[in-house]
Amino acid sequence: MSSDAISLPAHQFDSLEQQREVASLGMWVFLATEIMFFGGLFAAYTIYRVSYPLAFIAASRQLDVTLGTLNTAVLILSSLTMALAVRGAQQGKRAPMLAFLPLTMILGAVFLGVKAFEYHHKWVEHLVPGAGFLLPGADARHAQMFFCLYFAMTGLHALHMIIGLGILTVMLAMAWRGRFTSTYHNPMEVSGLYWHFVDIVWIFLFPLLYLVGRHG
Amino acid sequence: MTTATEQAGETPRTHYLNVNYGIRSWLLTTDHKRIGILYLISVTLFFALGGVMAVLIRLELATPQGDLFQADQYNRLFTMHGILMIFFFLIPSIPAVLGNFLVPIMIGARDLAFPRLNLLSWYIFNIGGLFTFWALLHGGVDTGWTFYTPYSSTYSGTHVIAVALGIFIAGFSSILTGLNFVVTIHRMRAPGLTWFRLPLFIWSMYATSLIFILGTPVLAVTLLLLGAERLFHIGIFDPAIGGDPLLFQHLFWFYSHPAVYIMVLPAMGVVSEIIPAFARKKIFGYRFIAYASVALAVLGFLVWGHHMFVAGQSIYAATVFSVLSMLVAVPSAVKVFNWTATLYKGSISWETPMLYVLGFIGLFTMGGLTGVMLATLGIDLHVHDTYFIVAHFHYIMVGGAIMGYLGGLHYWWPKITGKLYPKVWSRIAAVVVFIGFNVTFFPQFILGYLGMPRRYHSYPPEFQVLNVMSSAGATILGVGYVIPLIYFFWSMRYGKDAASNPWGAVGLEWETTSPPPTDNFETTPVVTSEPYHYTRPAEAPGVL
Amino acid sequence: MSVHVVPVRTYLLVFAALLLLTATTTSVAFVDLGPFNNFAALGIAGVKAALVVLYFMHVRYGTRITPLVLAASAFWLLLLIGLSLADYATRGWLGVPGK
Amino acid sequence: MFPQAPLFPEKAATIAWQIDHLFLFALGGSVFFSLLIAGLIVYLGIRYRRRHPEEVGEALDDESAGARALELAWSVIPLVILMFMFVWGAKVYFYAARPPADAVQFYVVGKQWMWKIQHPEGNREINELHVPIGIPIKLTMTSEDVIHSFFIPAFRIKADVLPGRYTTLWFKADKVGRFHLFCSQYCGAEHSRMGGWVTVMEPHDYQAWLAGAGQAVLASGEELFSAKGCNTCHRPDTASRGPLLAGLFGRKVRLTDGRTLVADEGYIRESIMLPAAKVVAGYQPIMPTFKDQLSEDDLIQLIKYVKGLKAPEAASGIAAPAARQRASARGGTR
Ligand code: HEA
Ligand code: HEA
Ligand code: HEC
Ligand code: CUA
Ligand SMILES: [Cu+2]
Repeated sequence: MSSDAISLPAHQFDSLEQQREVASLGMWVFLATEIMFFGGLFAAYTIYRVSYPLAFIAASRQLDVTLGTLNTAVLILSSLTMALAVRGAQQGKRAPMLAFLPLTMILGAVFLGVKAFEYHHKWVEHLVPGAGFLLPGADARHAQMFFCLYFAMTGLHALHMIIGLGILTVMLAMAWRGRFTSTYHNPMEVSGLYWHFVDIVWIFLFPLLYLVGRHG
Repeated sequence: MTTATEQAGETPRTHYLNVNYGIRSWLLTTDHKRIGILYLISVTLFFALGGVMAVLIRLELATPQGDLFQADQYNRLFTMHGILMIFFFLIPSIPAVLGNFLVPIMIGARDLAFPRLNLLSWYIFNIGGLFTFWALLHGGVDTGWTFYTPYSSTYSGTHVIAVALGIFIAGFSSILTGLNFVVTIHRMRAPGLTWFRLPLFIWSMYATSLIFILGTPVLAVTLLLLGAERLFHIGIFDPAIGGDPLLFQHLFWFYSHPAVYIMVLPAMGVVSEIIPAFARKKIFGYRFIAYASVALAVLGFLVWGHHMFVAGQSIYAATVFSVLSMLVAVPSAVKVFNWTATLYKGSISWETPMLYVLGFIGLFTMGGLTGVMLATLGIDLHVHDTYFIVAHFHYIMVGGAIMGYLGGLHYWWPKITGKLYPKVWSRIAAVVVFIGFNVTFFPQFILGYLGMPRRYHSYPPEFQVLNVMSSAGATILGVGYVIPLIYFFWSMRYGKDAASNPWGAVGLEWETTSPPPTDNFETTPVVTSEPYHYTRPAEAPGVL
Repeated sequence: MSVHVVPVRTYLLVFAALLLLTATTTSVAFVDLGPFNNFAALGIAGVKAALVVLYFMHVRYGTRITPLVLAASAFWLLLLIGLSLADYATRGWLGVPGK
Repeated sequence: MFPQAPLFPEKAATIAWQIDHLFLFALGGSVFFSLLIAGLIVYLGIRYRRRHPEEVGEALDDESAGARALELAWSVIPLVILMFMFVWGAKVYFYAARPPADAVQFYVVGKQWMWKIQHPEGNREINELHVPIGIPIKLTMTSEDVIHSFFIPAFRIKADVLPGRYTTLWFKADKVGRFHLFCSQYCGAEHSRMGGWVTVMEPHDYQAWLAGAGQAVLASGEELFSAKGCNTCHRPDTASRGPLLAGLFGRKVRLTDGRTLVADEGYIRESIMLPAAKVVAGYQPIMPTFKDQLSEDDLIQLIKYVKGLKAPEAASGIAAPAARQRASARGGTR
């Protein structure tokens, strides 16, 4: 399609400006639903953590802080590159997008790789809840609860990352074809919001899952 | 009456229904009005399905022995009845049908903010429905619509996962609809249409959307966890690893209590439109009604624990939830009183929509007041999980919300289809529904206080008389619902053409033609006055 | 209102701050602060989230409605957690099982 | 023809009239407001019926002081009534939640789809509950599978019965007769048949019933305590590896994680089933779980036994034997 076709607002809007605001508000409202979606899990986590503090400490110690910290850094870096890609889009420059979008995706993939490695480890160490669960020491039953939550929370987070990678692939294709201009780049903005949100979820998951009772 | 006077002699005007034809033009439409009609078809089918199950339930309960169905068949019946009626009929009914049609028109916009997303919502809704329907054909599900664990996670042998998935998927359609409405209402109002010039229907849609957005995701994740627990035989509600079945209830009701306001707020919005239209005067206490909608949406999130008063929740938490439930009755009371006050010194015509709306006020009041009884801790001790609850919520949902929905359909039908339905029949139907409803559900209050538990396939013989009454009433009620179905269909073909403003009502939707053009208005309207501006007779075109 | 292009320098500063905070939160976790460990962990996470929201997600430069959406969802999340905790925290106060 | 068709339930317990009063008050209020609204609608609808098609209603000024006062009135008056209802309802509810100290302890186990009941005297019955009149009775209840709910309409009370936890219900019957017992929480296929009868008897009839009914005898708690090896650790000598259980019930216990709680049935149950969940301060979590070795019935016997162990030196607080001193690490000894 030619580029002037896209620089007209869609028929329900009066202006591109309105269209842009609508897109961004739409994404923010969607993120509000996402907060509540993860919120159910955070609530469950809080309740069980308060109920079984010792088991949670014992179980949390089984996680690998180094990998967790590394992954946090990777994800933060990917947020930076994403922000820079969006910045390119805002200026209507193709080159930064073509550089930073793939970079962001690679970092996302690294994160998922590390996560997969951790999952594998948990499997080998018999820390996956179920019949094979084996945690030496106290209160193995409630420790399973921790791991149920761990897998549910990080699993859903990973799913969001995978969806994010899909979205970024589309963005990359659009950027490649020069679809974005300094007046029209809503899809990039909105995808950026989504990616940063996924980052924020991790920012909370990391201390809650990895850093419980490391001291003492 | 108002026939084609306006269009006399001209070539047929193009409007959204006749711009193009063919199944593709409907299935791929992004026009909010057509999508509204698509939803109308979907939810009507689900209502009929749920209604048939209700009839079977009442048939079984006409005798105490439990001789028509096996116990497990009966359990599937009421479960599927509840699930279909709540998630696939009542929740989407007014928002997705009337809301879709009216929100853009009432705010003077050409369409919703995200038209394609809107179409997607409809598809998502039907995919969710198909999952549920599949499960229904393969034996259904028998957990009760509330899916309490550990029965649902471990003990039930039915298709819990498929149905949970169906509801999960349909939930996204709610979320997306809510998102669309919020963004549209915030960003696409016509020039001059300030927040306090919005019709109250828009306020109630806005409040409903808030609940869609903030509540539905919690249900989604809860159902996901339930499905996972069933699949992997271990999960966070599992008592074997210290999981608490009550946590499931907390999470479930965190959504499902606010969801009852999803069901009633839109109906309240309809009432707030219809009363001024048929009393031909400005609504009394506009701001209070508007604020009350938002207050209900917010307070509605604080009371979920009143479903768990005898569930093993701490009594202190129960006390907090009880007092908060009492508070939620205040905005409802404010609305009821303001509607009633609006009638004072009005010019009231007893048209069909008005009949439904007056029925709504009365039945909602009864349902709501019995809700207050339930919120009273001491009373709930006795009536929890009895037919008193069944009567309470049918009073609000069937007597209230469905009356509101039917009133709205009758009110906007000329706008939606451009056709008029027969007045006499529609009035008869409204009266039959009202009578049938009360005969069906009033005896259930008595049964409940007598102690008949709900979800009972068989019951002690001394409860039979009241149950037979209830079953007889359900038959009347069923007839009352079938009559509109017939004459609505009839009117689409044989009904007289409706004028732009058949009721002489005020509101942007009555300023455009019936049915409206695809872009809703020839030119973007500019709003200069308060809503329900009925004072000067000149403004109400005397088309009646 | 036109698009606000944030200077690269700002992004880099925010990024550095985020890394620093990550390092802080991890190391603080190994020091015993009693109950303050939890506050520190959540507090730092909150600050990090705020940085991302304000700068990477441009809330600082955007319309008024965005913070409102955020505040509303945070508030609702607290309602969910707070009111359900109200149950768990007070179970057993009476000393009668199940009340 | 039809058997008798009552419109109001029988009353057979002291709390029933309290709940009925509350209910009738609420009912009166509801009827009043329903009639008020319905009456107003009908009256106004007729009084202000549209006379001719062009007629328009008279807009009222809803910003005026009078209108404001009206809005205030119809918010505040319901609020006052609601708060009154709340307080009254809460009082009844708290009354129902607190069993009197002298209540006789019965145990109830629900399972799909029957109720198993144990009398303090050791008698057992299924789907039947025989109780003496005029004596407060406390039911401690649990479930072997899903959630059930123990509901006696004539007593106006119910409580859910949960797997893995105890819940409580108490009543004082005040009328002799046979009354329905229902399971009111949906629990699967035969939910509607999971019920039976509560028989309220004069005390001497009850005694006769107790003596007469040939009940299956359970392994006693004391036997289980040694059969399951509890006494190898919980013993009053230096070989003791666990805390002494005498006098435990109702006492404050401090846990390794710093929390303190009161030892009730739920706690003792958890200590046996999931010992590592709450470890007594000063002890190692070495107690094995008995999760898969004890039936709910056994468990109840054991708990009854542990509850019955009275502290030997309860009043004086004289220095205890070695094990006792270790146990004093747990704070809050009484
Ligand atoms: C549309 C649906 C809808 C609506 C709007 C409501 C509204 C209310 N509901 Fe209801 N409710 C349900 C649907 C609904 N409910 C369903 C489906 C269930 C059962 C779920 C299940 O278990 O399957 C249920 C169950 C339920 C329970 C749990 C009972 C139990 O299981 O033990 C409780 C307890 O507090 C309750 C309370 C209330 C209250 C206080 C209101 C209030 O919002 C009502 C407020 C309205 C009024 C008060 C009337 C108007 C006011 C006046 C005319 C003024 C005069 C008023 C006074 C002086 C007070 N409801
Ligand atoms: C919106 C919600 C809604 C609606 C509209 C209804 C409508 C009705 N409901 Fe139901 N009901 C629930 C929501 C609803 N219900 C819920 C949530 C439960 C709890 C479930 C649970 O416990 O899990 C419940 C439970 C419930 C029970 C209790 C079951 C039990 O606990 O054992 C009963 C019993 O009488 C009942 C009866 C009825 C009746 C007679 C109607 C009538 O109003 C229905 C009238 C409609 C018709 C008669 C159909 C009309 C016919 C057509 C539209 C044409 C059809 C025809 C063709 C085949 C072409 N319902
Ligand atoms: C291997 C030794 C051992 C055996 C066998 C054992 N216990 Fe224990 N028990 C302990 C220890 C150690 C503790 C304290 C630590 C804790 O709370 O887990 C304890 C704690 C308890 C408590 C909580 C006491 C308190 O003061 O709060 C109860 C009740 C209890 N046990 C009952 C039993 C019963 C009943 C059995 C038999 C069915 C049993 N125990 C078998 C070692 C044992
Ligand atoms: Cu047991 Cu219902
Ligand atoms: Cu509710």
